[in-house]
Amino acid sequence: MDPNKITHHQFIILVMLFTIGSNILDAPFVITNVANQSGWLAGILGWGVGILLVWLYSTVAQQFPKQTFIEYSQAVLGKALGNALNLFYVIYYFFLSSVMVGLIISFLNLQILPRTPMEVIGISFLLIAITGVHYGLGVIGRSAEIFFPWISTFLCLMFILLLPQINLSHLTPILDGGVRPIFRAAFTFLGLPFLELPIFLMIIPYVDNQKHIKKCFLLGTLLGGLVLVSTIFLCILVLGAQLTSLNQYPSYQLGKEISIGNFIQRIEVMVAIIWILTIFYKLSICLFVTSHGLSKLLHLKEQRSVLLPLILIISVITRIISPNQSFYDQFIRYYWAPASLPIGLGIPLLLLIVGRLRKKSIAL
Amino acid sequence: MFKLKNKSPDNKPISQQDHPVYPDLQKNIHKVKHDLGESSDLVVRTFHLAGQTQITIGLLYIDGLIDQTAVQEFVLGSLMTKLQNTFKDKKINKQHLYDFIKESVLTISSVKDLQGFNDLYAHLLSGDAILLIDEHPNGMAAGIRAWEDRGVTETSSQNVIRGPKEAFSETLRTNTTLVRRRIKDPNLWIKTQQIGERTKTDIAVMYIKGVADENVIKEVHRRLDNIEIDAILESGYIEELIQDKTLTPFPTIFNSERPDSIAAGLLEGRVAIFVDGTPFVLMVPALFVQFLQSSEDYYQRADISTLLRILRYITLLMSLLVPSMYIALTTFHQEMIPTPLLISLASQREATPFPAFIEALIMEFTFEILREAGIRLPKAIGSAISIVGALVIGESAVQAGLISPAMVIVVSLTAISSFVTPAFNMAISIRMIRFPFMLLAASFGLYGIIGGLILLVMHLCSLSSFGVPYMAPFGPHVKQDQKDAILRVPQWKMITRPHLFKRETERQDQTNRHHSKMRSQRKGERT
Amino acid sequence: MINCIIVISASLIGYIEIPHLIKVKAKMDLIVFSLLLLFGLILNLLYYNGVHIPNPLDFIKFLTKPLSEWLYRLL
Amino acid sequence: MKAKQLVAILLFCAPLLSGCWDKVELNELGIVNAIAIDKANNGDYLITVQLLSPSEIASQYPSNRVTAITYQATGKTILEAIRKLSTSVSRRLYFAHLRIFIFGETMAQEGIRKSLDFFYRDHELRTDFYLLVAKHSTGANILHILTPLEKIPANKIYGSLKYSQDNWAPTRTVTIDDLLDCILTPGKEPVLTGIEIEGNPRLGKTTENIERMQIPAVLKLTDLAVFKRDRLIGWLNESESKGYNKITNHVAQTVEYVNCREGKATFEISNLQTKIKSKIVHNKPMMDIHVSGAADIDDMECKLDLNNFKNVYMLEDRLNKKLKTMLVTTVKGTQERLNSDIFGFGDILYHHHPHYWRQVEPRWDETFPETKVQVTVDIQVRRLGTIIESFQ
Repeated sequence: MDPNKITHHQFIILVMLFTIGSNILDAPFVITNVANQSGWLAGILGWGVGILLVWLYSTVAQQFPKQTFIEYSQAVLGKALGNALNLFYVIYYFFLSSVMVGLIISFLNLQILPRTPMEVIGISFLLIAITGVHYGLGVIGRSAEIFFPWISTFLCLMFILLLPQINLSHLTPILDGGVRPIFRAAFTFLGLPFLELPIFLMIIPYVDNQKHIKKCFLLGTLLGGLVLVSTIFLCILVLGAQLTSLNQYPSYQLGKEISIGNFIQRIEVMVAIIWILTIFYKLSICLFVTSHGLSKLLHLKEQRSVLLPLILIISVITRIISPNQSFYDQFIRYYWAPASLPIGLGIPLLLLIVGRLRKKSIAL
Repeated sequence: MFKLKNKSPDNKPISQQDHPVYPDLQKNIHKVKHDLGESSDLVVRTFHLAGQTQITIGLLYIDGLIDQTAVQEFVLGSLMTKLQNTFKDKKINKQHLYDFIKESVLTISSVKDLQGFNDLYAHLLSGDAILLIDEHPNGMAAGIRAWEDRGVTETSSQNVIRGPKEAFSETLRTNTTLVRRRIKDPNLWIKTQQIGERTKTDIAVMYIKGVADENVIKEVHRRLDNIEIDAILESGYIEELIQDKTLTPFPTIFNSERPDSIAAGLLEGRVAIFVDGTPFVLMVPALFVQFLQSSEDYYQRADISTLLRILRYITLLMSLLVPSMYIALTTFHQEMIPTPLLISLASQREATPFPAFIEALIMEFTFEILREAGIRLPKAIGSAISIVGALVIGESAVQAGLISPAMVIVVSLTAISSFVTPAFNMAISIRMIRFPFMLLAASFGLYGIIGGLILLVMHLCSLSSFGVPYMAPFGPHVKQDQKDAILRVPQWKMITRPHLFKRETERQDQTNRHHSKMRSQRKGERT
Repeated sequence: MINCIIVISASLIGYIEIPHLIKVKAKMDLIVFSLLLLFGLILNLLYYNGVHIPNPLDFIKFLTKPLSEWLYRLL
Repeated sequence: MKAKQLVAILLFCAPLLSGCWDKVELNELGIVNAIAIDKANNGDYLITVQLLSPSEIASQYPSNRVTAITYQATGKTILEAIRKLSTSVSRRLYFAHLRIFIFGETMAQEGIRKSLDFFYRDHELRTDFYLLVAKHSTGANILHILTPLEKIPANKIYGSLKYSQDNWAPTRTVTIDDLLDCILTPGKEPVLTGIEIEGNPRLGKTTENIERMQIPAVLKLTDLAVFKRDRLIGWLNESESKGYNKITNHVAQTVEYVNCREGKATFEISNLQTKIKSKIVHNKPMMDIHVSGAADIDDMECKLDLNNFKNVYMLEDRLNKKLKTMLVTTVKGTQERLNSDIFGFGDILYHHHPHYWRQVEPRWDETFPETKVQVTVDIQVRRLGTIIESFQ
């Protein structure tokens, strides 16, 4: 049995967790910073475009079923160009994994474990994720399936418990600053989860039911986007745009706001647990694709041989790329989306067009 | 997949090569006596066939393993007295005589030819009587096994309030009978083999042909055939030798001493492995959910069973996490504790000398000692231990200021909830891994706990039992099987067998369900 | 101290993987593994001994600056 | 191979587990229950913290030792002062259970914004504590008063603040979120509830305060302190405070009386709902305040035949008129005396007429006093109590 095989049910959950993971922490802050109380509109816009993008990715994937991105980009674009793109692809997700580790470090260090050394948090988190990758995608998928009911219950519970704190006047006036901030915020939001989603081009071949792949991919993104947009929405409704953009982790601040009677309160650490879980799955997927891509690219016999050295490299790269929080924030806000464009739009489009042309020429 | 026991070829007193039975009776008897080291329970009786002094017959058996009256009546009686007139003045051909005795004289249901000395020893030591005729190169084994056994008694470890009370005993045949009595289906097949170089323990594999997955059956036989070990004394030996993954604290093979739960498993398509000499029967494939189910769940009403199952899952989590949560909350996340509670916890801690983690460790350790002592001690002292325990970990330790009262509550809560799990082997694994969780909580707080939980769940997901994922039907999610995992839906809704090891999935005729439905509808009309 | 920990963990990683890789006779794997391990080791040693390592994100920033500026002007 | 791997992972973990950097045992914590910030004479911050003594509070055998202790320190910045406290406190100060936060009056007059940053930035502080201003006093003095009913003085304030907002209405619970929201939002100014010492403050600091039946010093919640930006500029009186809470829709229940012939009739008002709408008339903002609710007669001193529904209408009418006057004077008083937009009229304008707001925002200080306010009160008398006619 292939340890990497996953069911389409698990695939939906993984797509969803990947979409939510990490972005639920930084997206509300980044978006309301640009678009103020109309941030939710930007969220919906970004979500819509994101779904179109996912439609593009799944069309590319369906063109070459049973082949990973690394394999068919070589087949379509030729060995040299294909390999160059593949290298870019792997490096991109390598950096994404480092960013994830950096995010979990700064979040935990800021909110929960202020005196624990960053290295210890980072390496322990990486070790857990590496264990998952070592077990294989199948185990990651199955465990995600087990955690999924918990995550969704906690999320729903959080949303429901926050309802009494809602203040509708935080939403008005709509479109106060015109539409430009909304487009800008939507573009940033696009980069936060949606342009990263071609990562699943490496995973789709391992899904058992190839027929429904498009539906599943879209459904996963739809659900994940829904959670993100509703979190942004709630942040604005409960905290107001002012406080949302003041807080570094507004969605965590949301957890602090929960107070029903004198009984259900002080549960923000429970909220943190959801974030940790979703970031964990995002990191595992990134690490899986990085190591799997690398081993496919270099024709290695075993994927695991690159895993342990990766811990060493990522743990230090994480420290290098985020010297301080504001550098990281600025990068995420202004450069991440443009930097993701080649992966998220350029390469899939190229593959789609060249692939179509090739197929036609073969048919002729 | 699993490791084979290396057998050592030397220091084997009985020669490996099989030797055919000698034609000379004395030589045979001598060899048997020599090989068994003149063991005192070997009974050798030589006698002449009914008045024919020229024909000597040797009877060998192990005292205590056979039915004495049967030997006297059906073997000795038949051969020595009943044949008085049959052979008068006849020249007797030895081969003819052998066949005659076998076919017409011995009034015993099971008589077998011996293939050689190894076969002879196998029969002799299993409790058959061996008949050897002088100057004939073969012998026969008469099956008149009988030994003292405990008989069918009440269950001792898996008690129920409602449901059959009988339990398996130590005799293989009794055990298979108990199941056979419940499933009167010609498709219930039993395959027997002997494992154990020395013990030659009978192992029976039981399954319902057509319901159990052929691959699983094949796999069970393959793994059993691969076992090479000198002794099988309990089904635990087999369990360890055939499980999928060796490095895991979790049981991947189910065991039960209840015939009804084994029968239910067989009907679901599982394969049971009976081992002679133990009342614990193994069953594969075993899933995680199975260890949290009791056979009583199916005898009580569905809603009650569902609630009880949910309770079991909660207590499972509690026995795993309560001490570590206590440590995490009191030493890392004090902001999560409501102020009045925090004040009272803090005032309790003012006088305690140890950090919360050490305190918890001491208490949990003390509890494990008490539990183990309670099992091992003679029943008469057991109650004394519980009194001492209650005093030690309750009153006195608090009075002496060694531990805080809240910790007593935590420990007792953990202890009680760990006893709710129906399967002992699952409960003990959970109890074991709560110590690493306490360590994680003491180092990282809730982050450590959640990290540990992720690792634990991933480990559980990586397990499989005879090719079936251990965490099914949760991961992978099997929609149809949710009916009997956390929930236990009413019987008339349980239409299919578990999907993961199915052949023939239909469990009930659809009409049955319609019938129930109609009945309930009619009931609805009436009210 | 910190150097000691880095070297020990790197050699530990080597100790776990190398015998296995030799056993399965994966030559390419061994090469890639050693290179990555060496790279990681050097990177760690440099970083924790206070050597300034250029931030790769600065490079990415530099590359995407024209694109992002154009885009944000457009939007 | 598997075993080796496990050993390796364990070895990896061993150094990680050796330290528990964030671990704090409960008996190492100094639980801060209340904090007060004042200006010291030389312009530094003077921080007063009130620590709980858990063993005294939870003890089943009460001694006559106090249940809370206050410590003071000064510093150039808030954090400096807090850290300086460690020289006098033997435990790690723990702020997650902070209940009450008091500004001294002089401190509040000079501006509170600068001192707030630490309390919102630090992760340990939660957002559920209430902020108050000491009236005619310093915050430190307030924290020094011992309270008889509650073992923890700050809990007394916390409790009466909550109870009073729910049932009487001149006070207001303000959390740091609310305060920051008011400070940051243009066209919305903050208010905080005041607290003062009634009686003899000197005796109030001694245990005598909890030994007598009639206590020498009482902590009393008073009226609302009005801020402009982040500076205290004045106080509302009791009626204005009640009016303010009604306008901002923060009253669940309150009590109001009207005169009738030779006595008074008291109503318990519930379900108060206030809606504020903004209009622009002749390029001038106009606020339309609509109050609705239900009232029950709870106390009737005058001879009035309540069987006659006309009399009930008459009382209802008087009640509405009285409330209307109250609200109008509140707004007028604020506009003329204090000129601080505590009602958030500017914010309402921004939500309803963003373009207009942008025009007036720079000169809102001049526009606000001239803002016309129209008040309509529509409270209906529902229940008359268990007796209909009074026995007067």
